[in-house]
Amino acid sequence: MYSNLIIDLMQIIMLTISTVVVMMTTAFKRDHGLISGLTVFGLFASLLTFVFIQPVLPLEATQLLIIDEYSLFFSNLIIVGAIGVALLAYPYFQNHNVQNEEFYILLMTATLGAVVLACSNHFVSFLLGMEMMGVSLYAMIAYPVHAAKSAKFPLEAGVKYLILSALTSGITLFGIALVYAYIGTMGFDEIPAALEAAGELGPVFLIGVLMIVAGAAFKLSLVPFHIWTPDVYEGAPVPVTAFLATVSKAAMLAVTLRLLLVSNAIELNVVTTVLTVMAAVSIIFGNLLALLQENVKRLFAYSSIAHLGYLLVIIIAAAKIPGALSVEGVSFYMLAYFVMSLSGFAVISALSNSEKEYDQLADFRGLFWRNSWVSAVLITVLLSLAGIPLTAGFIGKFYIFTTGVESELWFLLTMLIIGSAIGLYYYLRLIYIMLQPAEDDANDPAAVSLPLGAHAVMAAMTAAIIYLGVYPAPMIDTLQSLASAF
Amino acid sequence: MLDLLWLVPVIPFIGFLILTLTFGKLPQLAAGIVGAGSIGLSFVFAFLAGSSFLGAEISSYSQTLWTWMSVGDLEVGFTLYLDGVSLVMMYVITGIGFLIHVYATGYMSGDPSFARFFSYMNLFVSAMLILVLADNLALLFMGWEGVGLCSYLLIGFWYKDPNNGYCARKAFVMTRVGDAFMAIGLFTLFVSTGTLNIQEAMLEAEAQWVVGSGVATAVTLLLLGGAVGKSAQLPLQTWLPDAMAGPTPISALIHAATMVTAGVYLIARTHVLYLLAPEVQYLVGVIGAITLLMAGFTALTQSDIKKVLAFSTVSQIGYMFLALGVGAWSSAIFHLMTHAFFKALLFLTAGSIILAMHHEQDIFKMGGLRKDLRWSHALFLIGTLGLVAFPGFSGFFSKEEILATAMENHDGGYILYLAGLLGAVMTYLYSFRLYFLVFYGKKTHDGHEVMGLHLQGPLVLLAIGAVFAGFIHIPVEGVFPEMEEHHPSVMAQAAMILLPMLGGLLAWWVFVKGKVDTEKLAGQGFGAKLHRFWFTQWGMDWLYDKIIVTPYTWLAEVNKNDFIDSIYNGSARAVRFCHEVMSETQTGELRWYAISIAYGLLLLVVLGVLL
Amino acid sequence: MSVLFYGSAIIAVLATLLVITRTNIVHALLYFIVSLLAIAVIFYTLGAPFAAALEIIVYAGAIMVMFLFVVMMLNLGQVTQDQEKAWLTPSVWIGPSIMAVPLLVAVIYAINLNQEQMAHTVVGGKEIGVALFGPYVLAVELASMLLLAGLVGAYHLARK
Amino acid sequence: MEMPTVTMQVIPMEHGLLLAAILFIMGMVGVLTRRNLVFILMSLEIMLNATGLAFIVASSHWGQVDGQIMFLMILSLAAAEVAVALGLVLQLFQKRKTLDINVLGEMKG
Repeated sequence: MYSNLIIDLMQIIMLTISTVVVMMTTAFKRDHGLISGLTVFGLFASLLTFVFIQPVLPLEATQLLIIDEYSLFFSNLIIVGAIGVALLAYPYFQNHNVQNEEFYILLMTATLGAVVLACSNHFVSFLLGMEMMGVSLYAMIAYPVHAAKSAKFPLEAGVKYLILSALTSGITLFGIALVYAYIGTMGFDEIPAALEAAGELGPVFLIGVLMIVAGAAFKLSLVPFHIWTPDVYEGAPVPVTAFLATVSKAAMLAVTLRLLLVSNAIELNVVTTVLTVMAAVSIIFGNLLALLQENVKRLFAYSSIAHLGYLLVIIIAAAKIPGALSVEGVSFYMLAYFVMSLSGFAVISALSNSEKEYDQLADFRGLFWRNSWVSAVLITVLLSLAGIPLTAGFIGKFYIFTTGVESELWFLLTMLIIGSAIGLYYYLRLIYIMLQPAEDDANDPAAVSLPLGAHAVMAAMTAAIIYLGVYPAPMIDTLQSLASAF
Repeated sequence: MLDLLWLVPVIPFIGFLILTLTFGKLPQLAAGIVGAGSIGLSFVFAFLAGSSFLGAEISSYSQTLWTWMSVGDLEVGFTLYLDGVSLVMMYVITGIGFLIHVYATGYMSGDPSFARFFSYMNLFVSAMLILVLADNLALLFMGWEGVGLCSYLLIGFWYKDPNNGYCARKAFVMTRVGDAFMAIGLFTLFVSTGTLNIQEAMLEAEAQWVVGSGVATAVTLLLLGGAVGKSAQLPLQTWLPDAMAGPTPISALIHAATMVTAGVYLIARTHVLYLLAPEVQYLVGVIGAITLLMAGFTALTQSDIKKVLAFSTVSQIGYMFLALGVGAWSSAIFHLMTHAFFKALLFLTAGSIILAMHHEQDIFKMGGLRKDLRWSHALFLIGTLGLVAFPGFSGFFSKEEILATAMENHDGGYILYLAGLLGAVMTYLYSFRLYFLVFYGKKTHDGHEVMGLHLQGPLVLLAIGAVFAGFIHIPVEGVFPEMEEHHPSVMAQAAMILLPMLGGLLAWWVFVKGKVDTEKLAGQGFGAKLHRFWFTQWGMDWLYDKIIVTPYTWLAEVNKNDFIDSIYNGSARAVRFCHEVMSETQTGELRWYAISIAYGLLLLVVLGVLL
Repeated sequence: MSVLFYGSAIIAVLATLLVITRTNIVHALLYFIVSLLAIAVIFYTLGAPFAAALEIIVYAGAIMVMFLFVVMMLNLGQVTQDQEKAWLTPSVWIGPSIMAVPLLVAVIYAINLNQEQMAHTVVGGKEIGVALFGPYVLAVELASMLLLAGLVGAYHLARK
Repeated sequence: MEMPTVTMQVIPMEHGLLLAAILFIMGMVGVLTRRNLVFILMSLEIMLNATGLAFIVASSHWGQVDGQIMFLMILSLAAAEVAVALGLVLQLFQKRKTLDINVLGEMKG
C-alpha cells in the first residue's frame, strides 16, 4: 500500500524535494541563473512523474488527497504554468539587484500549494493548499519592494492582496466550520452520506456552503469578490500576474468543481441561484470595466473576470446535464484560458523588466511594425479570447453554448452574447492599436532585447492556442476520460 | 491515389506557411519556386486523385482528415468531399491557378513584396480548394470567408496608394453584405435539417420541405444573397470593377477564373434546395439575365482595358446564373470552366500589354499594336474568339448549351433566352471594340513585348485551353438531375450563331472603318445621355444614391437627433456610461474594497437565509 | 462548567470589543491576550485541553509577541495614538457596525438556538497525536511547507 | 472518527457557534473600520481565532479529533500569515513612515 502511496504522491513529493533543493542551494551559493535553472529542472522532473502515476490511478492518498485523472490533469497544467512563470521571471528579475533567489523558493511553494489544492478531497488539505499558495503569493506580489526603482506598486498590491485574501480565507474557514458543525465530516466525498444522516438541510449548512463559495469566488475573481483583481494584477510583477491569472485560477477552479459535484452541492437551489447571479454580473461587469481600459494588465484583469463568468455557465449547467460533459467543458475552457493568459502575459513580460513595464495601451501603438512576431502572438491571444474560429477560445465558447443550450440557461446565454459583443470591441481595439503606424521610436519597448525564455513560452502557448483550435479532438478525448473521476 | 486528396489543399497552405514564416526574407527565386511550385504540385496531386476518381466509377468520395470537434451530439469533421462538380472546380483552381502563378513570377518580378504576394496567393488557392471540397457547411463557410479575406488583402496589395485600400475595403464590405445573408441562410439550413453535412442536409431538405414552402424560399433567397455578393451580380456587382486595383494576375485568378464563380458553385452545390423553391430559381435566372445585359452595355463604354474585362466577367457570370435559373446546372459549370480558360487568357494577355505599354491601361491611348505585340495580338484574338463564342472555340459550346436550354424552357425561359441572345450580340460588340481599339487604328505609342518563358508559356497553354476546352466532357452526370437533350431547329441554331456576329461587324464598321464618330455620338444629346446611362451601369450608382444615400441624408436632415443613429450612438454612450460608473467602484481604497467584500458576503448570507 | 463557559464567553467578547476600539496598540494587544486566555478556558470547558494549551502557547505566547516585537521595533508611540483617535470617528465605524447587525442576525437565525443539549467528550493530546501521525500525516507535512513559505516570505520582506 | 472517552458536561453547540460568530463579526468590523495596518492584522487574527473556536466547538460536539486538527492547521496558518504580513508592515513603515493604509491607493480605475 505504501509503495503505491508513494507513487501516487510522487508529483507532490518531487515538488517538495525540489523546493528543498532550491532552498539549500540558495543557502550555499546565490546565483540567479543556477537557481532559476534548478527550479525549471525541478518543475520538469515533477511534471514528468505523471508517467508513473498514470497507471495506478485512481487512488486516494489518505483521506486528504485524491489522485485521479482529473486532478492529475490539473496538476500537470499547474506545473506547466509554473514552468512558464519561472521562464518569464528569469529575464524579468535579471536587472533586479536585490537577491532574487527567494522568488523561486516561493514559486515552488506556491506551485506545491496549487497542486495540493487541485488534488484535495478534504477541507484540511483544501485549507493547506489554498494558504500555501496564498502566503507564497503575498510575498511574490510584493517581491520587488526593496528595489530603488521598481516597475509598479508591489507594496500596495501586496498589502491589498494580503488583507483581502486573509479576510476571505477567514470567511471560507468559518464556512467550513459551519458545514463541519452541521454534518460532522470534512471529507468531500463523505458529505452526501453525512447530509442524508443529518436529515433536512439546515440553514447553517447552507450559509456555510455559501461562505465557502464566497472564498472560491474571491480567488476566481467573480463579482462581487472581484475588486482586488485589477489592482493586484497591475501592481504585481508580470510573471506573478501570470501566475495569478493561470495557476491560481486553475487550482481553485479544479477544487471548486470537484467540491460542488462530489458533494452534490450544485443541485442545491440556493447555490445555483447564487452562481447564476455571480456569472451574469461577472460577465457584464468584467466586460464593461475592460471597455476603455488604458492599461493592458488591468484590461486582462477585467477580461479574466468576464471569462471566469463564462466558465461559471458550464458549472451551473452541471446541475441539469450529466456532470461528465460539464467537467469536460470546464476543463477545456480552463485549459484554453490558461494557455491564452499565459501567452498574453508572456508578451507583456517579454517587453518588460523589473524596472520598467510596458503595459500602457500607448506602448503597444504600432508594435506590429516594430516587432511583428511579438504582436502576432498577442493578436492570436486576443482573437482567441474573443472566440474567433480556429482558436482554442472558439472551442471553449462552443462548449459554453452547447452546455448552456442543453440545460436551457437562456438568461445566461443572453448575457454571454452581450458580453462577447462588448468583449469584441476592446480586443479588436487593442489589435487596431498595434496595427496603427508607429509614431516615434523614443518609447520603444521592442528595443529591449527579447529574452529567450519568454520566446519559448510565447511560441509554445501560441502553438497550443492554434492546435487546440484546429485539432481539438485528441484533447477532447483526453478530457472525456477525466470525467470518470466523478 | 484517391487518399492523396488531402494534399491538394494542404500543399498550397504549406507554401503559404513557408512564405509567411520566412518574413519575406526568402530570395525572389526561392519564393517564386515555393509559390508557383506548391500550386503545381497541388495540381499534380489533384490530377492523380481526379483520374483515379474517374477510373473508379464512383459518384462521390469523402475523406475525413480529422474530427474537428465533437461536443455533445454534434460532430464536425475536417472532411473533404469529391464529386463531379468539385472535381471540375478542383482542376480549374489548381490547373489555371498554376499557370497564373507561373505567369505572376514574371509579372511581379522585382516587386519588393514578391514573397508576400505569393503567400497571399497560396493562401487563396488553399482556401478556395477548401471551399469547393468542403463536406460540411462549417468548412464551406470557412473557405468562403478565407477567399474573401485573401481577395481583400490582394486588392489592397499595393497598400501605399490609399485608393487601393479604398477599393479593397469596398470589395470587402460589399461581399460582406452578401456573406451575412449567406451565414444566416446556412444557419437556418443547419437548424431545420439538423445536420452540417451538405449531402445529408440536401437529403433531409428533400424529405422534409414542401416545394415552394416558406423555409425553402427563405434559405434559397439567403444563399442567393451570398452568391450574388461573391459573384458580383445585381445588385452587389459594383465592387468587381474596383477590384481591378490589384495586380493583374490577381484579376485573372480571383476576379475572373475562380473566386467570383464561387456563387455559381454554391447554387449548383445546393441545387436540390432551388428545385424546392422554383420562384427563387427563376429569380436566379432573371438576375443573371439583367446582369449580363447591364454589364454588356457598361463594358461598351469603359476606357480602362481591365475594367472592360471586369464587366465582361460580370456579364459572363450572368450567363452562368441564367443557366442555373433555367435548370441547366451542368451547362453552368461547363461555362464556368471554359470561361476560366479564356478569361484568364484575356486578363493575362492584357497584363502583358500593360507591361509593354509601361503600365498604361487606357485603350484610347493604345492602338495599332498588332505589329509590335505579335504574341499578345494572337493570344488576345484567341481569347476574344472564345469570349464571343465563335464557332469552334470553347465558349461556343458552353454558351450554346445555355441558350438552347433557355429556349426550350417553358416557364418564362423564353424571355431569358432573348436576353441571352441580345447579350451575345453585346458581347461581340464590346469584345471587338476592345480588340480593334487596341490592335487596329492609328498607332500612338510604341510597345515592346516583354518576353520570357514564364510569361508566354502559360499564355500559350491557356490559349490551347481556350480553343479546345469545349470538347472536354465534364463528369457531372451523377450530381445533377438528368437533362433532356435539346435539339433546336437548324434555323434557331443559325440564328444563335449568326445573329451575334452582327455585333462584331458593327464593331468593325465603327472602330476600324471609322464610319461613326463615337466621340461625337457619345458627346451630345441623346447619345450622351445613353452613354452616361450605360457608363454608370444603367444608373446603378445613381440608383444607390437615390434609394439609399438621399433618404438617409434626408432622414438625418429632418431629425438632428436621428433615430437610427441615436440607437447606435445611444447604446454606445450607454455602454460607455456604464463603464465609467463601474470604474468609479475601483477607487483603489483598500477599506472600500474590504467593505465591498463584506457586502458581498452579506448578500450571499441573506440570500441563503431567504431562499 | 457552564458557568465557566458563559463567564469566559462574556470576557472574550468584551475583551475583543476593546481590542477593536482601542487607540493604543499595546493596550489592544494586551486585551487581545486576555481574549485569547478566555477562549483557552472555553476550549478547556469544551473538552479540548490540548487546544487550550496551544492557544496560550502559540497564539498568546508566540504570535502576539511577534506583534509586540514589531510595535516596539517601529516605536509607535503617542503619534500613532493621536492619529488613531482622529481616524476612529463615528462616521467611519458606524457603517460597518450597522452592516454587521443583519449579518449577525442572519447567522443567529441560521444557527438556530435552543436545540437539545448534547454531551461533549474530552479529546486529549494522545488522540490528537495518534490522528496527526495516522490519517493526517500528510497534513503535518504540508503544514511544514506552509510554514516554510511563511518563513521565506517573511525573511525576504522583512529585510532592509 | 469516534473517540470514546470521558463524557463531559453540557454546553449546547449552538452557544459555542454563536460565540464564534460574534467574535468573527467583531473581527470583521475591525478590519473594515481601522486604518492602521497593525490593527487590521489584529482584527484578522480575531477572525481566524474565531474560526478556530468554531472548529473546536464542532469537534467537541461530534466527539472527533478532526476539528482540533483543523484548529492546529489554522494556528500554523496564522503564524505564517502574520510573519509575512508583519514583513509588509515593516516595509510600509520604512517606505512611507506611516501605517495608514489610505496611502496605498495609487492604482485605480
